[in-house]
Amino acid sequence: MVLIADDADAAVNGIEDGSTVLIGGFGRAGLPWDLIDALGRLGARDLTIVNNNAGNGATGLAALLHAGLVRKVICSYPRQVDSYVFEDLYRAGEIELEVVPQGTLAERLRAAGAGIGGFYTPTGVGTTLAEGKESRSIDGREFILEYPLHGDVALIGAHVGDSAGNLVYRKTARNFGPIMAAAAALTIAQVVNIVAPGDLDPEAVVTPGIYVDRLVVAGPAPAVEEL
Amino acid sequence: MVLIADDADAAVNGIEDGSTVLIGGFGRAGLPWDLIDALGRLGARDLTIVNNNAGNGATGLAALLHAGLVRKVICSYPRQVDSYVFEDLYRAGEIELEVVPQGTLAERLRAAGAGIGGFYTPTGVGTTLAEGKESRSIDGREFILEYPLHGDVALIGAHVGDSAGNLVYRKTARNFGPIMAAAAALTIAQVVNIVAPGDLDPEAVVTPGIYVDRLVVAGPAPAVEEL
Amino acid sequence: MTTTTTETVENLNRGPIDRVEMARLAAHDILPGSFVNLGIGLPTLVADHLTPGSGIVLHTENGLLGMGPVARGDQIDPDLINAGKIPVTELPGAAYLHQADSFAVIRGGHLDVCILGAFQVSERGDLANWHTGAVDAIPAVGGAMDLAAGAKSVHVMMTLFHDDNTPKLVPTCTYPLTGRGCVSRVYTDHGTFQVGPNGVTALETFGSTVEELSERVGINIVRLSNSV
Amino acid sequence: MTTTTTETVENLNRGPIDRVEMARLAAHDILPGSFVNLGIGLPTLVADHLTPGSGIVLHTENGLLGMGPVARGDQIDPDLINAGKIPVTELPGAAYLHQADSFAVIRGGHLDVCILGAFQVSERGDLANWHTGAVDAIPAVGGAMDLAAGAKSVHVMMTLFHDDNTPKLVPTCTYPLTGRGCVSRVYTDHGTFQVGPNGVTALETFGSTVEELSERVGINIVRLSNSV
Repeated sequence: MVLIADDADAAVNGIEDGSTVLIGGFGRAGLPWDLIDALGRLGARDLTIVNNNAGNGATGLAALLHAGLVRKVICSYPRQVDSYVFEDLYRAGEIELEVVPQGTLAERLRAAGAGIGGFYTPTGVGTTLAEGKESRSIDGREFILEYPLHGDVALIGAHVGDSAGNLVYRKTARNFGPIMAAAAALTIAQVVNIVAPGDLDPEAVVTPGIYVDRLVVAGPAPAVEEL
Repeated sequence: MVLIADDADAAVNGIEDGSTVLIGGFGRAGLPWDLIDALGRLGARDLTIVNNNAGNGATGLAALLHAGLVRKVICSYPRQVDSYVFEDLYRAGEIELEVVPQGTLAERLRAAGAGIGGFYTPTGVGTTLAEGKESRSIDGREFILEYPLHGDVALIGAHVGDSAGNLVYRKTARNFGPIMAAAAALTIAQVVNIVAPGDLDPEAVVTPGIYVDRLVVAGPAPAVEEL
Repeated sequence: MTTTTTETVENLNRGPIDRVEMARLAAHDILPGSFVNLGIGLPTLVADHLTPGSGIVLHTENGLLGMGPVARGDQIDPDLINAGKIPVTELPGAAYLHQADSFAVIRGGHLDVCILGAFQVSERGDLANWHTGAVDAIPAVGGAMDLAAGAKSVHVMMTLFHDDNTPKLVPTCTYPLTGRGCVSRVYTDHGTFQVGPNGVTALETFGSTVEELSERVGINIVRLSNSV
Repeated sequence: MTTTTTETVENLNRGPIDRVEMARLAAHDILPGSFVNLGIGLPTLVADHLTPGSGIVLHTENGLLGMGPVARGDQIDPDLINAGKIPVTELPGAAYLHQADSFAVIRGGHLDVCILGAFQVSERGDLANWHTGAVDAIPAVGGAMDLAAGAKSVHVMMTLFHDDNTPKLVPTCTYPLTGRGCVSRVYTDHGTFQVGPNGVTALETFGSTVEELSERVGINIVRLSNSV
């Protein structure tokens, strides 16, 4: 059964210290900014955050980092023009970083949702990111073994949801939402609006309701920060 | 570039003896009957066929088997009420059979399309279908190693295609089409009609055109055979 | 593990129950809001006994979440079938999935309950339901092994005895396994049982005492005790 | 392997080419109907030189096949961006993909060409473009390793020399690798090269002879021969 939360604070209620939190979005597209801010207000600590990046500017994910709530970031691309909050913490040794190639990050999330115990990928073979990883030659090509990446919680931004939890996305805001929703024990989605079951085309549903636990209608998106 | 073929015979032109042919469909839903019949007329021999089943009645896939064109069937469920063509060949030792759990079959096809060298699955652990397969304990659970299943050709049945090769399906006819399209070197789809690029909603495209090489508008579906 | 005050119920003033009653019992134990897969054969009957409004969502592994009742008349659509290839309907809130996504639902542990038929279930919960092991039998597994390995709870619906009166609940499966230690509950005509690491516990019997069933089946079936 | 009658072209009556000319050359070599991914930075310029009607489809790894030009004015939509987080447009025939599906396109070998920037490329085609190896640098890889491992052809666009005049085409990469032996062609301001198991072959030079470039780069660059 899907919980329709009154607001983002109610939606993130109960997220515990020490959780691994999968956070969707690539840039601003699909970023669940309302849920991220609520997570900051909730104040759960010692979090492991999985996102493609490590926060920008001073708001959103960067604010969680700045508030000292995050122990570790697992991402593909922490270095951006305005990722100074992460960079300062990282250089000060106050935050852990696991850099994962973007496709491997996606596939590890997908494996977690799909019950795959591990998989062999050609990505990263011969690089420092393969160091310490098991490798194997299959059909004459070298692969490295990667493991699933499970979340205790996923916070994702979708476009429209129905009250059964089915979701559709909008353009490139789809990005990590569908695979994070399936990879987490508790999936919380912010949407622009919620419709009745039957109002979404069952052929076009991207995330079926089985992967969604809580829905909330997000407030208006914040303005783009000056860079 | 997608080839729009005049008819099914033109669409299957060039499929060679010895090919591994992935054939979509679950029951009649999504079965590319027009392409299967054309493959029979083409007469390519020594084929390995991948399908969920091993043919029903005397037509379609069963007719390929009856004509002696098929060396091996890889499927999950060859035993059906009217699968007498396969059963007779199998009992006579005239056809090879590899039985694969349906989800493992799907995941092996998905791995082939996604460039995964192998994956660990919990399905089949402790059964005769795991015999001879490598196993491994991961986080206290036992898994077996499965490898990708590539096709030389995929024959699939979709609903509507655009001339860029994007496909949408209809209801449970979706089944194996999307993963087979990605797993084959040459993908041929039969559709009900072909529209212009832009006529399909890019949010609702299930198989992007990058996976499709040839399209043909299928004739009217054959009547259901008496069982 | 959990404390319970329930005792085994022995219904002795009646005979074994029929398949409809078995289906009703199996349906009754499914929690509201559950995601459920019903196997081919006997288990499909369970769908008729789910409470409307319970929010239970049916999955069929050929690619649909939100499956509705069997299609009749004009509803029949050759593109909308269940895993048994029977025409079915879709309910509001349904979603279609391709085969890799549909089995990701199963293998990923997202189904709350799967109800399967069986040839044999062992007292430890091993399941045999795909192959009789006969030399000339054509092996055919379909999605059974995925469901056995993937669903959070695997329940079995079967008659307790084969036509030749040999029991289907056994110390060790002699038929080829579908999955090891996966079954937790078994609905039969003679009773409902828990199976697993602690062996077989009768939850309810129909027409026999627990001791009579123990003897006839040939394995030690215990009663629920007041505090486990 | 294949027989060719082409010879290396030395354009000596001019200086090195600029980034626009490099982009034009890289675009010219992409076959009609190809599926192409253009990396962040210099390679994005290639999009401006693709022939309309060539049927070339651009992929951006954040989840779009059929990407159109950069968005201007009213076209700007925060939900429609490329891998460099720049607002872009979609073309008719586009399709959106989630991240696992988008990288399946890459890793599965479905992209015909990927054009990337680089810090260094070795004569055997090793690529270094994600990390300078500096001790205090924040490592950030994005989709570069997936593209290096997955695309059928990996082409590089870069200036031939760093600002300090050290060459980027090197015997062995000293920066951390993105991928081993993955690059087949390199477009630079001083020339276009094939790299791989047979070392470096100049296809065309701008402002220098092959021998002059060999000496300045410090590796043996050979000419195309009439029959390879």
